[in-house]
Amino acid sequence: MSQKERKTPLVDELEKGPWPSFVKEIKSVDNPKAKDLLGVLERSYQDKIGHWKHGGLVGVMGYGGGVIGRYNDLPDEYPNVAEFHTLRVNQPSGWFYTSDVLRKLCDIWEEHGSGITNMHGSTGDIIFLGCSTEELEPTFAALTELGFDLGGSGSCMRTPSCCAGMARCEWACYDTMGLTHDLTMEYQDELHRPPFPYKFKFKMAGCPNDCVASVARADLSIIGTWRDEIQIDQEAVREYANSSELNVLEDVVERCPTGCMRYNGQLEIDDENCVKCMHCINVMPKALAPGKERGATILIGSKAPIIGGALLSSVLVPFLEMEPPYEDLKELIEAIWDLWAEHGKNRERVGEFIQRVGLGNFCDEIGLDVAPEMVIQPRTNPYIFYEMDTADY
Amino acid sequence: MSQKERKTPLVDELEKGPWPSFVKEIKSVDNPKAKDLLGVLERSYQDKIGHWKHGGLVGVMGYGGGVIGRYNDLPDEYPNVAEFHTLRVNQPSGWFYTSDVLRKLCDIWEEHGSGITNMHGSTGDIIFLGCSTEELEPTFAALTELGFDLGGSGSCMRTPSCCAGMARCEWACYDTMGLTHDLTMEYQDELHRPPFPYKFKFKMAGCPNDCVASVARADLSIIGTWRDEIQIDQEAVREYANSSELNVLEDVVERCPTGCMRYNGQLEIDDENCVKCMHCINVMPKALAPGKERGATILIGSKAPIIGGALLSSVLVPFLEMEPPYEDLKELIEAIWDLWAEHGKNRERVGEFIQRVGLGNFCDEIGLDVAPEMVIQPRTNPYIFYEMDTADY
Amino acid sequence: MSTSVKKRVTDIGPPHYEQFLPPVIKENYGKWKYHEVLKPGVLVHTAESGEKLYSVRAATPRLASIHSIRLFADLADEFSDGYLRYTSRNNVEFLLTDPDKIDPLIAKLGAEGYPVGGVGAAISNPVHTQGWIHCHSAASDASGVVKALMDELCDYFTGQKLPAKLRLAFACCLNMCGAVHCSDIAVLGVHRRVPKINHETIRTQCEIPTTVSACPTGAIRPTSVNGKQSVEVVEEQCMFCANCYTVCPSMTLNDPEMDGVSIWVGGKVSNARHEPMFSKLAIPYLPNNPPRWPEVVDAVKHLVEIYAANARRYERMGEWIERIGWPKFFEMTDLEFTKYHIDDFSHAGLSFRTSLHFRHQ
Amino acid sequence: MSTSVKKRVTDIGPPHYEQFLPPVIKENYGKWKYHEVLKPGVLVHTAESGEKLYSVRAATPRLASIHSIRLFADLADEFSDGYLRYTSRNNVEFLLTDPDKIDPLIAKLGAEGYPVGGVGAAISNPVHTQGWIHCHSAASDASGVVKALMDELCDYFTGQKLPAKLRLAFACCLNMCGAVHCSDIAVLGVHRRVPKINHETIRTQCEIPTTVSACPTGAIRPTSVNGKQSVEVVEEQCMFCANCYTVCPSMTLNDPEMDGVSIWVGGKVSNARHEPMFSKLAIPYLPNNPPRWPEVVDAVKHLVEIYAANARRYERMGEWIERIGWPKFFEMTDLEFTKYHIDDFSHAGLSFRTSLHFRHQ
Ligand code: SRM
Ligand code: SRM
Ligand code: SRM
Ligand code: SRM
Ligand code: SF4
Ligand code: SF4
Ligand code: SF4
Ligand code: SF4
Ligand code: SF4
Ligand code: SF4
Ligand code: SF4
Ligand code: SF4
Repeated sequence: MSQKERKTPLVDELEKGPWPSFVKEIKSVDNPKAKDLLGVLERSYQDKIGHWKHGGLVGVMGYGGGVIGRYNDLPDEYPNVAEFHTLRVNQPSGWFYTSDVLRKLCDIWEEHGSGITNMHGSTGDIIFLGCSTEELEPTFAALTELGFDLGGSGSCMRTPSCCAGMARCEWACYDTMGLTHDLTMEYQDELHRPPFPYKFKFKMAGCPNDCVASVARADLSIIGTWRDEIQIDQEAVREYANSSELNVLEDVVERCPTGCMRYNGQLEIDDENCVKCMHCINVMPKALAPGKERGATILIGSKAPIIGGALLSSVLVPFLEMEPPYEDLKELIEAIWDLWAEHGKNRERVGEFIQRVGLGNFCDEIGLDVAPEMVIQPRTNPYIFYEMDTADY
Repeated sequence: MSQKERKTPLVDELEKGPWPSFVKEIKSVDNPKAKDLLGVLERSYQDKIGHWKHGGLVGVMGYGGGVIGRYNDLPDEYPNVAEFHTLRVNQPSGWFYTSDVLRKLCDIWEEHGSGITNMHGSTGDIIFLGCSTEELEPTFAALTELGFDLGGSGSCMRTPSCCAGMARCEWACYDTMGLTHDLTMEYQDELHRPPFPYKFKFKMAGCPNDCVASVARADLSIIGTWRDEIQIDQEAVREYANSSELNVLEDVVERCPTGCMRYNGQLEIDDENCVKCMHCINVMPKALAPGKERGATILIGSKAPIIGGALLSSVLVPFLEMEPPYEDLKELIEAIWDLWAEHGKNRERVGEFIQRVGLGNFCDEIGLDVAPEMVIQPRTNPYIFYEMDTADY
Repeated sequence: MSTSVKKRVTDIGPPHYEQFLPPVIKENYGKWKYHEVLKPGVLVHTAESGEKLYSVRAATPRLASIHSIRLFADLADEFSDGYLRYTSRNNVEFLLTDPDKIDPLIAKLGAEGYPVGGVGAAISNPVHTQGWIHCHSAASDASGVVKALMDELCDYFTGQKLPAKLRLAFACCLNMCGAVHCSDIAVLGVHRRVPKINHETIRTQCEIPTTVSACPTGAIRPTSVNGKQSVEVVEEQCMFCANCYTVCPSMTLNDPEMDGVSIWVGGKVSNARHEPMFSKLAIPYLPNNPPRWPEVVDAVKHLVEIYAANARRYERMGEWIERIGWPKFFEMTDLEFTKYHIDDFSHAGLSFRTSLHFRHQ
Repeated sequence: MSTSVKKRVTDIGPPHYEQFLPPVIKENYGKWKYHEVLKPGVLVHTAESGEKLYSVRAATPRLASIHSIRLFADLADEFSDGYLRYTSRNNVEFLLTDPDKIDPLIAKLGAEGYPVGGVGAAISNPVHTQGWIHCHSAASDASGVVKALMDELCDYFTGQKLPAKLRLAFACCLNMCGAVHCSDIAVLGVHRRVPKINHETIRTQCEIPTTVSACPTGAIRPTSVNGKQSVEVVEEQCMFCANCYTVCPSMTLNDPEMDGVSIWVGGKVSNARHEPMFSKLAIPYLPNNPPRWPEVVDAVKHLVEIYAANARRYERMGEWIERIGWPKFFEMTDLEFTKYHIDDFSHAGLSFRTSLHFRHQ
């Protein structure tokens, strides 16, 4: 039955409408896996329930990650998706491609899998959606031959990702793509063979606009910033002021969160009080630019809600210069990993680990000085663990 | 030895200086208790340690509160303070006195105790500091004859206290002294005989300036407010504007936390966005006044840090009219007490109780509608206890 | 299998991005001066050298087949010398040097069903997850809900201006793959029934102690069923979070009638003006109604429209709500404020209002 | 005992305040129109009727003897028709109707050692607790520290202007009697040694289970000592909070060398401009150095002076620090930022900075 043309009236409904249709995408592939996938989905739309399940561990030889095993719970009805694993293929930094390489990826996936992908997964990988167990190795071999490799899953370092940064953005305070590639290459082992209590994600954003949502979903968020004065082209400011699209007082000065700007023909910024929020630069890109003393703020610990509620990353290093070979950063990363790998509980993300042991103790252990920038405010509760050797300064 | 004149060089040091000296106060009483008290304090200044201890329960007949038992741990050296209990005497609302009644209180305390007081304790009581067990009843009898009674301690309702309110302040949005006296009289039993899992404090402030720090240290904080427009006398505003002491733009308009004011010769307030912070009224008392639709916000749950960290009271009823006989308020109080008395754990303040059972459930149980004013923001974590009968609206 | 005879290589990592960069980027890498939005979906970046790069952004359904990827490759060859990229929100961007090719490209993309837009003060492509397409714990479909939503909101992608960027996200369970917890509007799949325990498979599939300790409320207790080790769930303590299911596939939560979605608003991740914020609960539950989830689509559209009509320029959803206050938000949107909106998890008390600073309605 | 033969009365409550109100208040109760500050420590309230009430506020040491109370009674008779009140911060206020009596009253109060002031943008009387005068768990003295402090800060009470009100508080242990946790500057007695257990008295004085469960960190374990029921404390887990001592007097914490005080800043309770705020840790520890606690006095004075010199008009301590940021505060005050300043109790994570919104120093 699985091979004959099924009726899929419910999902067909989603071929209509102005937004690109994933149903059309699935139907565009002439492939029994894709057909069964559509059938299963129709079934889910009828049943209002998913039809996938976990199963035995699957993967490619020598790797502990990169493949998510998935099985259908109605294998008799949908035999072509009985095994329907995903391969996480490590994207090139910044998601840049040539038509050539994309076609070759398609060729591989047409030959070995469902022909269906996610461009891209939420972590950043190219997702090859729907591979049988048997085809895992051959797909992997074809990928490596093309120069691609798998990304992370499980308790691995996860595939780092980044904004386009210097490749296409005037605000990048460091080379996000360069760093992403560098770290990905440096930590291939951690990416492929689970060394940690749980997953560990990196995301690199070139400036505080954070176009990869790094602060919300990376165990280590590396976000570009500057610490000197915003660069101002006063002539260009006046052009904005004279144009009809912007009211410099209302749209810029009054929207500054610290109120540290003044304008009357000349724009003055009290840079000491500027919190590098980017707003003024965002709305007057021709006139303003981040300062010249550039680097990044390193934040740690964001994650989804499971188990204690979602976390945002919080400041670990207020300012770090970001030049290859990124020695300070790598030293920091490795100190964090060492500590967390040794003392973290199973399935305890680094952010949760810090909350358990205390950020102050964590810093002590990794040899990092504490700084007031790490907190919104000092503690309000009087429950201080005084240490006797240090408390009596 | 206790009776001979002791040398107290350390505490004597605190007789000097411009600030009124508690040492002088103690010395001003010609009384063996006071002399021993000074001796004990000198000893503490030498030892850098207190010399008081808990002891058996003491009190006046039929009361479970109002007396704090205290014993000296060097009774042989300081026999006159071997028993040195405090009586918490319920102050008149607003701490108003006549010279006459103060003298009579002094006479009682001269006869029965140390002659040393706190005017007043942090909860609001007149504190008679230093009573022997034997003198407790006689002191109590003398007090009641003068028309005074004890305040609370232990797991009782505690002595309610309030700001001067309508007696001396133009901003009182309800009669704080009237309500304080009313509740104190209504709940004499709860004040004197511990009915609760732990203490329960009331503090009444007439307006959001909160001159009794109610939001920080009352299980029920009743704080006056209004919900219509701030009353403006434009002529008086202009007088302020023309005076040298105030810059209406800088000192008023720009300090409004919501930015809801405008001034150019005429003061405009967007009252819908005013958060009743009082600032503008505070700085221009001749020109502005709270609106006419007055009442109070009821907040619940503040307390000191023990055990989970300090709490501030939080909004329970955004707005309640406050007219005698305060039926709605009393109904609310009694519903809260009933629930907490039944389900609160030993030594669990009502604020902690609410955090344990959930504010939503708490409101359900006391029959109060939930309101968005209760929270700064709705929940951010997805851990919702859906109830099956109500969740599918 | 042609590759099987070759030496097996591992740990080569991804290809270096440099080989995929168009010359204009290579030459001006790190030397961009400013950008402008030429029209919906079209950016031009000007380098210090004066050179210009035109980016044309089109929506994709993220779930992409080799068919459409090959189509994009063809379009790239025709219009952008073979160069293109994807964005962090799953749009495709063609990287042009010839401005004359912009309009023809847009026309072709339109003809193929890929609208151009998502730049600036717009709704961009929603971040989303697997749903019933691939994940076992999904309480709702992902691609389907997103498609239904965007069919209605497409104008906000292609042109219609909003006060600021509006970021939508969908996640199909509380694991929340994606930055759902910090979105202007997030749709989140929710379970509302206690897990059903498969006492047969549990001993082989799961570690009992791990399963017990996975429950944030302590609702799971070890027990024995028919003499075999298993667990039980104290119903009143369960908040349907699926933590147990995450570690133990024998504790399924999926339920056709009870599953559905919740709606969250006012999150953001950028530092622009306001600090990053979590999304807050707006609607505790809406049912799964495939294929078009009308209740969900209506609710989200309603929120977008009220925001669009009332927020000031540059004000993200959460900034707008913060300015007007949550009581006003509930009033304006006609949403019911329920006890579910009041946090009752670990740090609940910190969300209580400990001041009189609110607007009386 | 003369009263012992009379019928014993109970539950009569406090006397009604009305009998203590001066006529001008009775007549204008609830009908005040505005107030002015005439000079330091002197307020005039004008009623709708035009009548005026003059309040002269003087400091008291709170620990008051019958001697000084009688003195105040005499002064009230002489200057304010016998009417006076105390404030919520333990000042005394004489309630005058005749403005000509203000200066003579101030002179007499001054002569007796009771400075007039504390009104408006000033330091008022510090809220404080019992200390070594009366409480068993005090880690420091209360009256002594306050006296030493105010001798140095008296000018800020009697006249010298500050940007805004500055509220001082002192509490002698973590029970924090008083609104210490929401003060502009708070001095808090702290213990820094684990409790010493009296294994002899513990069985009679304390309930072991209550004692064990009183510990927020779970540092207390039931044990038996010499065959008798008692408890032990896991040293590394103890944070010296004295919760155990609160419920069990056999677990003393007082220690001559280790006890001392910590200093907290930036709290407030009024809703004026900013919402109420907790005080935050500024200095983790300063030693007990009676009788004048020079380290504490210097530290507080230093904080007051830096605040006075730098805050804007109407800006409370906490508002000022919020505007300049904590990093700047630590820089300006030359205080060391240590790991103790970083919260590590239950809700610690919520005090971490989850944005780039800070000023680079
Ligand atoms: C494929 C992907 C969703 C997507 O459609 O894009 C995904 C899919 C799954 N995630 Fe995820 N996560 C994906 C990105 C994320 C993200 C977002 C991110 O990385 O930026 C998050 C939130 C950030 C974070 O890490 O906390 C995320 C938080 C989770 C969690 C909760 C982790 C936590 O500590 O709270 C789980 C649960 C777990 O680890 O067991 C999870 C678990 C899963 C599993 C492996 C659940 C399972 O056991 O089946 C899902 C496999 C689905 C499937 O059918 O293939 N996934 N997951 C994303 C990975 C694609 C890629 O490699 O590019
Ligand atoms: C006398 C007074 C301090 C003062 O010098 O003013 C005081 C003194 C004591 N307080 Fe208090 N508290 C006093 C107001 C407060 C306040 C402030 C207030 O009421 O506005 C608080 C903070 C607000 C609150 O209620 O949380 C306060 C929070 C505590 C606590 C912590 C309670 C908590 O839930 O965190 C304890 C511990 C306890 O209850 O066992 C406590 C316990 C004590 C004990 C009874 C400790 C003891 O067992 O010996 C103290 C007796 C001292 C003595 O030597 O007489 N005292 N106590 C205050 C009462 C005077 C009065 O009746 O007017
Ligand atoms: C292409 C992309 C980066 C990438 O490497 O893929 C990108 C590119 C740009 N972003 Fe972004 N942002 C991109 C995702 C993001 C994200 C992440 C996300 O949405 O998950 C954010 C954080 C969103 C949030 O706060 O929730 C983001 C927050 C911003 C902001 C801050 C907006 C704000 O007011 O909050 C700006 C500044 C602006 O728009 O004025 C910005 C500005 C820009 C600029 C103008 C930077 C530049 O000069 O090139 C780029 C074009 C803007 C545009 O699309 O309107 N970008 N940008 C991402 C496009 C996603 C998409 O397809 O829609
Ligand atoms: C007498 C007293 C009430 C009582 O019934 O005892 C009182 C009386 C007045 N207060 Fe107060 N406040 C009194 C304690 C408080 C407290 C409680 C406390 O300090 O523990 C607060 C909260 C302090 C805090 O936020 O930490 C308080 C915060 C205010 C404010 C808000 C100040 C601010 O900017 O934050 C005002 C408005 C103002 O001063 O402009 C105010 C204004 C006033 C006015 C002007 C009200 C009026 O029109 O009569 C009174 C004289 C002001 C003055 O002293 O400068 N009162 N006032 C208290 C005097 C205490 C003392 O002896 O110093
Ligand atoms: S994060 Fe900053 S540098 Fe990176 S693309 Fe966005 S705006 Fe540009
Ligand atoms: S970057 Fe932000 S904080 Fe800095 S001046 Fe511009 S708007 Fe103000
Ligand atoms: S709280 Fe308000 S009403 Fe009461 S005394 Fe203070 S300013 Fe007046
Ligand atoms: S009371 Fe406060 S919020 Fe209201 S207008 Fe005055 S300053 Fe603004
Ligand atoms: S959000 Fe949940 S259901 Fe959806 S892909 Fe992630 S783990 Fe699976
Ligand atoms: S769904 Fe969550 S709360 Fe319910 S039993 Fe499982 S882990 Fe516990
Ligand atoms: S703060 Fe502590 S030591 Fe001081 S009076 Fe209160 S309970 Fe006693
Ligand atoms: S002092 Fe506090 S932390 Fe230490 S044992 Fe006692 S209760 Fe526990």
